[in-house]
Order: sequence, then structure tokens, then C-alpha cells
Amino acid sequence: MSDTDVAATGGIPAGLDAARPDPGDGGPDMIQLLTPEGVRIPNSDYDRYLEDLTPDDLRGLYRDLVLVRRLDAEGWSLQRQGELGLWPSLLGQEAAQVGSGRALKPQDHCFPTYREHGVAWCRGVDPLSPLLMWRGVTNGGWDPAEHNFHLYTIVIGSQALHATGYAMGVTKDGRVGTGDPERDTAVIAYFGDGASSQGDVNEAFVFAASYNAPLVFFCQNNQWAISEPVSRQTRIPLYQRARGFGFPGVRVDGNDVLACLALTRHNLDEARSGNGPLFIEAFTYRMGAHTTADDPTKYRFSAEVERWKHRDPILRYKTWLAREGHADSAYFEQVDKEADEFAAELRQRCVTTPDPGGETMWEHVYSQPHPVMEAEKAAYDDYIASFEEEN
Amino acid sequence: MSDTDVAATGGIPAGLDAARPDPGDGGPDMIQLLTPEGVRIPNSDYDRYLEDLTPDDLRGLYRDLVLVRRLDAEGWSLQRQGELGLWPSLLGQEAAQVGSGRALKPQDHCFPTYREHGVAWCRGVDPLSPLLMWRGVTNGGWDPAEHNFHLYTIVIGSQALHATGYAMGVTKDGRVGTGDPERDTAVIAYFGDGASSQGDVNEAFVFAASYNAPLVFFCQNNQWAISEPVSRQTRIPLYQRARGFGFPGVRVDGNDVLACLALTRHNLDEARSGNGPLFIEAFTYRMGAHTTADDPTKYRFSAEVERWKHRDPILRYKTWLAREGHADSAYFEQVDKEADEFAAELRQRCVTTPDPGGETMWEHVYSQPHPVMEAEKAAYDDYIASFEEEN
Amino acid sequence: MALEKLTLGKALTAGLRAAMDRDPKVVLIGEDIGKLGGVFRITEGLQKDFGEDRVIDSPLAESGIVGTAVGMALRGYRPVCEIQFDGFVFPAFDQIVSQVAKLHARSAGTVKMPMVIRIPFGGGIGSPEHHSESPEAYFAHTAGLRVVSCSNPEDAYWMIQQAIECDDPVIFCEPKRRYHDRAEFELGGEAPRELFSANVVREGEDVTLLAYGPTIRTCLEAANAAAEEGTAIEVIDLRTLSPLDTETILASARKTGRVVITHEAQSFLGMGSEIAAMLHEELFYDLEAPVVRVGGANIPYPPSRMEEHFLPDLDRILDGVDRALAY
Amino acid sequence: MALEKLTLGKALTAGLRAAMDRDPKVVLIGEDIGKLGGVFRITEGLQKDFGEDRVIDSPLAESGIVGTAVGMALRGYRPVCEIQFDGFVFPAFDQIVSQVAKLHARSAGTVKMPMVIRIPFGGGIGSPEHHSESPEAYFAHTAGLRVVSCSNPEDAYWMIQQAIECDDPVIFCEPKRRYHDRAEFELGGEAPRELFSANVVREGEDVTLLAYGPTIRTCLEAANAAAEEGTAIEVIDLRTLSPLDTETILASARKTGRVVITHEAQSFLGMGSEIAAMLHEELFYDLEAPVVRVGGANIPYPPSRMEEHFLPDLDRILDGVDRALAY
Ligand SMILES: Cc1ncc(C[n+]2csc(CCOP(=O)(O)OP(=O)(O)O)c2C)c(N)n1
Ligand SMILES: Cc1ncc(C[n+]2csc(CCOP(=O)(O)OP(=O)(O)O)c2C)c(N)n1
Ligand SMILES: [Mg+2]
Ligand SMILES: [Mg+2]
Repeated sequence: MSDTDVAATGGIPAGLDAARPDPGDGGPDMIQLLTPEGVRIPNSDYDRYLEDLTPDDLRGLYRDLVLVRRLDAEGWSLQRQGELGLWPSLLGQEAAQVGSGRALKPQDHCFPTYREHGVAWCRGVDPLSPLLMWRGVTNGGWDPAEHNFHLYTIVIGSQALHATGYAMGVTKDGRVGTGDPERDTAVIAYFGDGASSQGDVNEAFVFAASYNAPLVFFCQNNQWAISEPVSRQTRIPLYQRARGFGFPGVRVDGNDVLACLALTRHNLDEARSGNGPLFIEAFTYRMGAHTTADDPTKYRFSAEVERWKHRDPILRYKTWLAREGHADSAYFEQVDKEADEFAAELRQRCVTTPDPGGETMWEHVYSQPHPVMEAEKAAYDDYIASFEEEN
Repeated sequence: MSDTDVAATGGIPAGLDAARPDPGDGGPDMIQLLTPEGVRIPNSDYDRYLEDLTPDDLRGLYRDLVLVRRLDAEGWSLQRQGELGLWPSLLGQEAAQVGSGRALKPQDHCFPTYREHGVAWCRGVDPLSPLLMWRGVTNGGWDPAEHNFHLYTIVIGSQALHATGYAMGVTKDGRVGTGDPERDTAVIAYFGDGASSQGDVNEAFVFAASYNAPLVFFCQNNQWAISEPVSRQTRIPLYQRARGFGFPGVRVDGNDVLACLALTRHNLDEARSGNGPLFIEAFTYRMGAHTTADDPTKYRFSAEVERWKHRDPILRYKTWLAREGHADSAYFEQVDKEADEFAAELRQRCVTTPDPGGETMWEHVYSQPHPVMEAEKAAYDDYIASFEEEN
Repeated sequence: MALEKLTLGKALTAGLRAAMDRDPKVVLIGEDIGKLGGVFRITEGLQKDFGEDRVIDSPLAESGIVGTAVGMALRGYRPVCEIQFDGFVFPAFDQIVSQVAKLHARSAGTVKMPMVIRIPFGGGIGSPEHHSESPEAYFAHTAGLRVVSCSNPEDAYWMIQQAIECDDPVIFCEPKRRYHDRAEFELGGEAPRELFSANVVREGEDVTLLAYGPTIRTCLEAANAAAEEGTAIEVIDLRTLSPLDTETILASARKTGRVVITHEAQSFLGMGSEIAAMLHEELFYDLEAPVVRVGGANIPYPPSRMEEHFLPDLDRILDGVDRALAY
Repeated sequence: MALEKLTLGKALTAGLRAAMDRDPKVVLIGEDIGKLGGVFRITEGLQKDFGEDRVIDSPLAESGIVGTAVGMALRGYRPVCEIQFDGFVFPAFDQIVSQVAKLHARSAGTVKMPMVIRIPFGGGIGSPEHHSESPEAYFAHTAGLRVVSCSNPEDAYWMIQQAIECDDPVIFCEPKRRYHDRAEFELGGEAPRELFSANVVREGEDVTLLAYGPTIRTCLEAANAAAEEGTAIEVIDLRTLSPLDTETILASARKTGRVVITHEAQSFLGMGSEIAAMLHEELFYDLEAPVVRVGGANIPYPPSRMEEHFLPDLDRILDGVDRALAY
């Protein structure tokens, strides 16, 4: 998009005088199975990864997309009402998260960033858990082993190495390439376009390649790292990063839930068979602000956002479902209703969660006794008691 | 190289029961202008970078190679005699260092590792300086600005970022792409095959690409990072790493001084013109131990070392020089004699350098006054004085 | 010279602007510091005025930020790095302790490292994990670095300029929960005091209360409260953590005989340990009571809904004062 | 149970071997730890016996080593990372302080981090820069970690096994210049003492001398020398730096009233600061003299031909003892 194009599409906020890089349409390398208009594009390589989907499954994906968007909206408004400290919205990234999340088998393990509420949902994690984290009640607090979904990681990129090490452990356990689909296990590491610049992420590429880790790197390129366009992080399409490390990379339309599902299934299968690691760039867009604390009008054009609205992941899927006769308006209404109830219940559970007491602060720092810390805790208890005495 | 090949070439030390990866001959992608047998291979892309070389220049390269090897041998034997704490030998890497070092213009800036004694030599750094560092008299101690040769960096990979930042500074100074060959400036960052795994090196790739830094990454792939073969660090030829970051990478025969010179000149020209960054993998071999502290018989086959002896960088160049009539045996003898004198003088200067006094320890920690440190220094002086009083 | 009323955040912006105006070699680098002006808006407007060459949005990599800043310093620039939040300085830790801190010594004085690393630090703003930490002791323990922290707008304005002028690397800790504190002071003119000096912000005879950065305001509140009960607290804003201004600290401790030190960082091996050890050594016979340390709890920074229990607040500081007086 | 005479280095090897024999989930990862057996040969022979799956030569990247070890721990393994030299732990610092130290708390106790990070530390072996550092205070200041150091072969043998058995992450500092110290002790049987306990290695009434790792031997030599002059030094090997065994330290300090603490790390905010502050606080009326700190100079580790001036040696320790006695 040249300067003039930008001007033509309008909406240049004051102060935005340089052309922003064009996120483009993903280019010819991008794999898309469903156009923004909801037209299914047959694909001889990947269609077979969708063959087993029943109409129920297909409707389920829609339900996921809608509930996940609603969950996200709820998080946003809870923050606005002072109930959460912060909320990183997934708006626009529903298809990337649901498509990849639903591609996982129960035994596969996930390493999310802080934005994968949609993947958490697919894994069966109670959506209250991330809400409580952003509320400041916990720093995560769920058991990663319960749903094979690791804790959110906030320090950008760290989890890529955790995923690699976990995948190395899977190999040690003999859970790769046995041919038993219930046994072979893959790991998926989520990260953003910005994260691709971190040393840890690139070290993860090195380690994963060196040990053939059964790992899929799943990069949601939502075009922005807070205010910085992806062009600050890379000159070339991100999926090509993988080739510098000797493993395959592919770009998929991150707003196309079917493509995300098919591609992730394929890549996970490869990883489980011992052909890891692999890299998927899900080409998508952060429709909202980086988090509730951000003001994107400072750095990006509304025209860009407008353009991406036409590529909405839910709309196109809904259009296709309806056209194919997999779902009708009654179904869509029912899902909306479910979403309303879901959101209301979630909100209720969130706002009624009490703050933890100060005396619980010392729990779980160490798993075995730590006398110095215990002495401090005892002093704290005395100190609190001294107030109670006063009163 | 298969297990049987290894057995056939003999020399498997006890305990080395797995096949070591074959460093190979560099493969078809490797650019070579001079074969191990000393035969010149014409190259339409790169020959022009050698056209200006006079016979004097060509002899000069030979002298460099010989003196640098002698310098290295002197370092090794000084360490063996207890005069140095440690010595990292460049044996086998002379051509990579002299070829690239001589490609630099005076205004270009170098960021070495700890092994670039040959590049230091080409830059005009007093060879005593690295010797004193490994003697433990200094931690470097030379002025990088004097010869545009930065201090040795021991923490693997750190200097790649320094080089990138320096190159960004060159751009800010308007010293890129002006077309003035005396003004345009390039930066070269040395590092090893092992270093390619470090986060910092990969972050340097990201930053350098993002800011089009006038920088040449010069990786001496000497096949080993202490005991670890390059196959532990990468699945694919290292020069291909660059393509994952969107800039060109090339493999050159690191034992071919002409190819190293030509390729580095070309890449530096590109960098100076604003087409940076670029990546050169100099395919070479660490003929000796990692350092004087290392015992390579624990981890590699002597057969491999033997094979590389046939690719010696000096021998092939000498053969070619003689065959072309650029130098005769009188010249070679004269250089040997010069090397003897050079080594003797260097040794003499090294062993007569006194140890610095303890009271100098506090110098240069801060450039401006620091009272806490000064109080400590005063206490030290008192303490030393108290002994003198006692005696 | 204009009298201005600025927030601490805007005072930093003004200080950065003044330094950039004065010296074209001053460059800023960090994540989102360009159009966005940084997540705390400290660099707001600077890229617009000084260009992308001097206000550099970096790729998302802290080691890269500090490592390239080292290179720029070697080329003659005076880089000011912004670390987005305290908890994100650790990816750059290696470059800071092994390169930034040591290059001057390594080069036997030929290489200078006039670099400032700005770190918004401390908690109390309801943030998620890694956004509320106080890493200053790690840096103060590192020889070769200097570490300072400002607590009010006027100091912020001057100290950032002085830090940029310093030829040694300075870790500049900004009390993020005080960014919106506002005060009136003169822009321009002469700096009221040396960068590496402490400041007695309130005089008193009974107890010395040492602090820096975000807890200074709390200490002043504590001093007010104590004054009502007849206790005269002398509050010292340390400002410089490395080097410590031991003279000012000792003079006050000699006078009062009782010292309390507070900071948000975990108390085990926090600044309080060094200061207590130093006072104990220097004033063994002069102290009336052991130095009381009121620090953050010795646990990882807790979820924000617990942070009030973690952080030293008015009550805990006054409790510390009481303990010092009880001896 | 065989009585064996082993060096400290070989005792570590034996300890690692025992741990690996006992628990198949114990895996080692680090640079050059396979065929080479590590640059100090601590893992010598282990890859041959346990295979490349359990003794993992890593790519050259410390953050990668620790970060993948976190992942292996999450998968149920008990990784033991080798950092080649002290100065090379810093690239892994972020993973250590923000992940290793905090995951147990972050997960509200559902995730354990049974990881050991072995760091050969300290100077005195004539090495180049970054090969002689003492980074323990950085880790001891970090809540969520445990930090220990061994000083003799028997402790080395037991402590490494106990550290591996510990469900919390342990930073294991190995006194590299004592790797060749040799002693006779029993392999197998029961560990003579708890991992997180100090050990009174020599009793005495006049002064308490606290140390750990490489300086213990120097302290014992100092105690011998002092005994000849009639001074009875009690030498305590701290062994655990986080948590500190305050009980043992306090008991001895109460008895002698005079305490000297020595370590190679820079003294400003070194372990000595915390211990001095703690003793000052706990024994305000009981100490006869201020705690004397004999540490490394507050400068970056100097070139090796100066290191003898940097390091606390027999004379400087005895000078410290004299100062404590002079009060
Ligand atoms: C090491 C580190 N540095 C900085 C930050 C602050 N930060 C949080 S999110 C973010 C941008 C991340 O961008 P990207 O990786 O593209 O993920 P996205 O937020 O777009 O999903 C930054 C800079 C952080 N969390 N960790
Ligand atoms: C961060 C860091 N980790 C470990 C080391 C120890 N070390 C010194 S050299 C070396 C191997 C380097 O290999 P390579 O990059 O291939 O360079 P070469 O020595 O072969 O020239 C290692 C592991 C170090 N210096 N820095
Ligand atoms: Mg992004
Ligand atoms: Mg190498």
C-alpha cells in the first residue's frame, strides 16, 4: 500500500505521516481453504485433514468461534468496569486459535502466550482461570497437566524453549513415531510476530531442530507487536524464518478456521511421526488494541482495521456453513443465546471471586520447607495480629 | 562419512564408537578459487575482486599467512611453558582470517571473537596485545579505535550485537551508500559455528536486517565448538541461516585465502553500498585443540584431522604462488627467517612484561569518581602498607 | 527559566528532550518508544521531533536493545535504552553485567560506555506478573555499573540529564507508580545537586528513614503521621544506590542513632542489607538500635490483588519506625 | 559401603552417577558434557554409561539449556544443567529468575521445578575474563531459588544428590579451584546431614569465621595459623546460602561475639551484607565487634595476574580476624 493508497482509503490520524507497512493479503504462498467471502477453495494437499468432520463437528467449530469471541468481549468489558487489571484481547484471532486448538489430540501439549484464551477454551480449561489471572487473583494458577495446557507466559518468547524441552521429553518417553495415534504426542508452541525477534525463540528453533523435537511452532502473525509493525521484526514473510534453521515453514490464512485446523493437523501429524519441528505462520490481524492499556490510534490507520474487518474469521465461516446447509439461523441464534448465558455466568463467577488474603502470599513459593521465608511469614502474622489487638 | 569409512581411514580412539558427522568438502555451494592442490579456478563473479592485486600484494598475503601461523605457534608454546594462562589457536584458519582481514578498508570496523589473532595482525594491532590478554596481564586493554579492531569478546556471540549497533551508528553518521569509497564504511562481525546458536547472534540478524545495517557477518565454521560438531548447532549448512532472516548468505572455502579475500571484499562493498547485512560462512577447520586446555582426542577422530591437513591453507597458496612465478624459494626462505625473528622478538617482549601491581586493579572501572570504590582502594593501600611496616 | 508544573513522567520527557537538544549524539532505543511514545508515554513526541534515527523503535528483544546500544556507544553515540517493564530487563542481563559494566575496565579505559538504561520499576499499579519488580540490587551488586532512582519530578528532570551526561553506564530506575505525581519546578538553569548524592528531603532528630524511588512519598507521609505523634523523622532520598552516598547516610545516622530503610525489593540481599551492614560496621557504638529493614516479602512478586500485603506501606514503615524507637 | 578417596570433582561425578542410577528421570544437559565429559570432566563417562538421551550435549546457548530444562521438568524429568563457567550463566539469567524461580508460585503449586543448575564458580585458577566470577548473590536475592555450595569431596558427593532430590530449583555452586582437592569418605549409605544446613567444620571460642565453597580451605588454614597464636577460630561452612541456616550462624555468633565472613564475590551486596545485617539485627547487644566482611574487591574480576590481590587470601582473612578481635 503506497502513501497515496493510504490517503485514498482515508482515515490518516494526525501524526501518522509515514506509510505503515501493508499487512497485505498474505500473498500467493498463503494457504486458504475458505475465502473471506465464504467460498471453499479445494486443496488437494490439505482437504483430507477435514474429511472426517461431521456436520456436528463443523457446527462445533462455529460455536467455539462465537463463544471464544464472547469470552473475549467479556474480558474486555470486565476490565473496563475495573474488575480485571488488564485484558489482552484475541479479537480477530479466533480462527487461528480455534483451528489450531481443535487440531490437537488430548495427549498433545500446548504452550500458550498470554492471549490464547481461545486455545485454552478448546483444551477444556475453565475460562475463569485466565480471567482470574488478569484480575490479579492468581498469576496463572491452573494445573498444566490437567488439560495439557501450560500456564500463560508473559515474558515474550520464554515458552518456546519450554515447549522445546517438553517435546524433547516426549521423545525420551518414546512417544514419537510409534505409529500409535493415541500414543504419539506432539507439542505446540504459540507466539507472536514480535516474539520472533527474541533470542529465546530462535534458540528454540536451534534446539528443536537439533533434537528433531515433535514440536509445531505456531506463530500468530497479527501484524503488530503493540505499536510495532511486523516489518520491524522481519524483512521477509515470517514463515520463511524456519528455513534458516532447516525445517519447514508454511503460511496459513489465520482467519480461516478450516485452513488453520487442516494445516495444524497436518503439521502435528508430522511432528508425531518424528518429522519435527515445523513452523506455521497464521496470518491474521489484531483487530483491537494490544491490551486494554493500549491506544492503537497512536500508531495505526483505521483504514487498515477496516480492511481486515472484511476478512472476519467468524463471518466467512458462518456464510459457508449456512450456504452448505450445515447450520441454519435457528442454530446461529441458539449459539448466540448460549454465548449470552455463558458470558453472564462467567462474569458472575469472576466478580464474586474474593481477593486472596495476604497470609496466602507465602504459599507455593517453595515446595519444601524454607525457614527464612517461614520466619517472615510468622512476623507478618504477628504484625497483622498486632492491629487486631489494637482494635 | 559412514562408520565403515571412518574405520577404513583408521584412528578411532577408544570410546569414540559413534560416527562423527562428516564436515565434508563444503559441497557444491562452496565458492573456491584455489583448490587444495593449488589450482586456480576462474570465477566470473569474484575474480574481479582480485584484479588489482600486484605480485607484491600476493606475496604479502603469503607473508601474512606465515607470520600469523608463527604468531599462533608462539602463543601455544608460551602457554605450554607457563607464560600464558590459555591460548586459543587459529591453526588451520589462517586463510579465513587473513583473507577477510585484508579485505577490510582502514575505516571499516571489526568485531572479533577471541581467536582472531590473524585479523588483528591484518589490522595492525600489536600482536603483543592478544598475548598479554591471554597471559592475564590485561583483559584486552587495547584501544579499539586505534585500528578499528574491537576488543576480544569471550562471552559467545555478544559481539554480534555490538557490531550491529556500531553499524547502525555508521548509518546514522551518513557513511553508507554515498559512493565515496574512502568514506563509506562497513562493519564485520566474526563468530564461530557454535556461536550461531546463541540468542544474541540471532537477535543481531534480526536487528541488522531490520535496520539494513552495513554489516558482514563472518562465521568461521571450523566444524567444532569445543567438543561439539557443527551438526549439533544446525541441520543445514550454516550460510543458509541468513535466508531465514532475509539477507544473503554464502559459503566460501575458508582455507582458500583468495576466495576469502574476494568474497569478503564483495560483501563489504555491498554493505558499504547499503545492501547489508550479509552473511559469509567460511568453511574451515580447527586443526588443533579448542584451546591449550582442551584434549580433542576425547571427541574427534584423528582421521578427520588428517584429511583436513591436505586442505592446508598455506600449502596450497604457496604452491600456486610458486607455480605462477609470483614467488620463489628465496622469497619463501626469507619469510621463514622473518617469522623466526618476529617470533623471537614477540616472545621476548611477552615474557619480560611484568605483572601489574594490585593497586592498579581499581583503575578504569569507572571513568568518573566513585567514592565507595575509592574508599576500598584506600583501605587496600593501608593494608599493604601495614605489611611494609611489619617488615 | 520557566517555572513549570509537571508530572514525573513528563519531567522525564522534558529531561530527555533537553539532553537530545544539547547533544546530537544522544539517541533513544526501545520497544514502542516511537509513535506510541512508550507504554508510559515518556518518549511522547520525541520521534516526531528528532526523527526515527534518534528515537529508534527496536525489534522485540531486550538483549538486542542493550547489545546494539553498546555498539552505538562504541561508535560515539550516547544511547538511552528503554526497558518496557522491570521484569523484562532480564533478557538483557548478560549484556548489562558482562559487557556494559565491564567494557571500560576491559579496555583499560580506552572505551567509555556512556549509556543509560531506563527501567520503570516497582509495583502498586495492579499489574500482572513481571510488571512490578524491583531489580535494583542485581545491578548495584554489579561493579562497573552505577544505579540511581528518582522520586519526584524535579529530580527526574535533572537526573535523567545528568545520567546521560555521565560517561559511565547508569541504570536509571523510574518509580512507575509515581509517573503521575506532579510538582512545580524550574526547567533549565543549573541542576540543584550532583547526580550521585543523596538528598535529605525532610529533617528530623529521632529516626533516619532511608528510601528511594516510589517509597519516598510513602516515607514523607509516614513522617507527617509520626510528627503528629511527636516523632521527628529525617527522610533521606538515597537517589544513588551505586555508589551509595555514605557520607550523607552516616551523618544522619550519627545524629539520630536510629535508622529504618525501606524498599519494595525483596529484603534478602536487598539494598537494605548493604546499608545495614555498612552502618553496623561504621557506627557500631553509635547506633541506638539495629537498623530496621522494611522490604518487600521474600517471595516472587505476588498477584496484584495481594500486592498491598507485599509492599511496604505507611503502616509497615511506621511499624519499622516504632521498632527502631523501641530499643 | 566403600571408603574411597576422591577429588571433589570425582565426588561430584560419583554423586551424579548415583542419582542417575537411582532415578531414570534424572537427565543432564550442558555444553560438552558428553564425550568430553565437560570442560572439568565432572560428567566424564556418564554419557557412555547412560546414553545420549540422558547426558545431553546441547547447542551453544545457555538460555536454551535452562529453558529446555524447564520444559523437561514440566514433562516429569529432573534435569541437571551444567553451566560451563560462572560468567556464562548470565545468558540464562532471564529463564532462571523469571521462569525457574517463579513457576511453582505461578502455578499455585501444581508445577514443580526439580532442577539443578550446576555452576563451577570462583577464581584463583589463572583464567581469562568471565571464568572466575562468583554470581551467587544474584541468585540468593531471587525468591523461589535455593542456592548451595559445597567445599569438600564428601559434601560434593552428597549435596549434589540431595539437590537433585529436592523438588525446588537449586543453584549448585561448585568451587572450581577445589575440584582437585582430595578426601577419603564413604560412598553410599546415609547422607551425613541435611542439604540446607550449615556445618561447623572447626570449633572455636574466640571468633566465628563464615565462608562457603572455595574459601573454606583458606579459612581452615587461617584457623590453624591463628591457633598457633592462641586464637580459637570457629569455622562454619555455610553450605546453604538460600535459605541461610540462621540457627547455626546465630548460635556460633552468640558464643564468640565476633564474626568474620569471607567470600570471593564483590562485597557490596554480597552474601556478607545479608549476614552482617541479619546478625546486627538479631544480636544487637550480643556482638562484641562489628561483623567483618572480607570479600572480593568491588570491581569487575581483574586479569588473572592481579587476581591474588582481588581474592580474599589467608592474610586478608587473618587481618579480618584481627580486626574483629581488636574491638
Ligand atoms: C521480554 C518482554 N519484553 C517486553 C514485553 C512487553 N510486551 C508484552 S506483549 C508485547 C508485544 C508482543 O507482540 P507479539 O509477539 O507480536 O504478540 P501479540 O501481543 O501481538 O500477540 C510486548 C513488547 C514482554 N511481555 N516481555
Ligand atoms: C556464553 C558462553 N558460553 C560458553 C562459553 C565457553 N566456550 C568458549 S569457546 C566455546 C566454543 C565456541 O565455539 P565456536 O563458536 O564454534 O567458536 P570456535 O571456538 O570454534 O572458534 C565455548 C562453549 C563462552 N565463552 N561463552
Ligand atoms: Mg503480534
Ligand atoms: Mg567452531
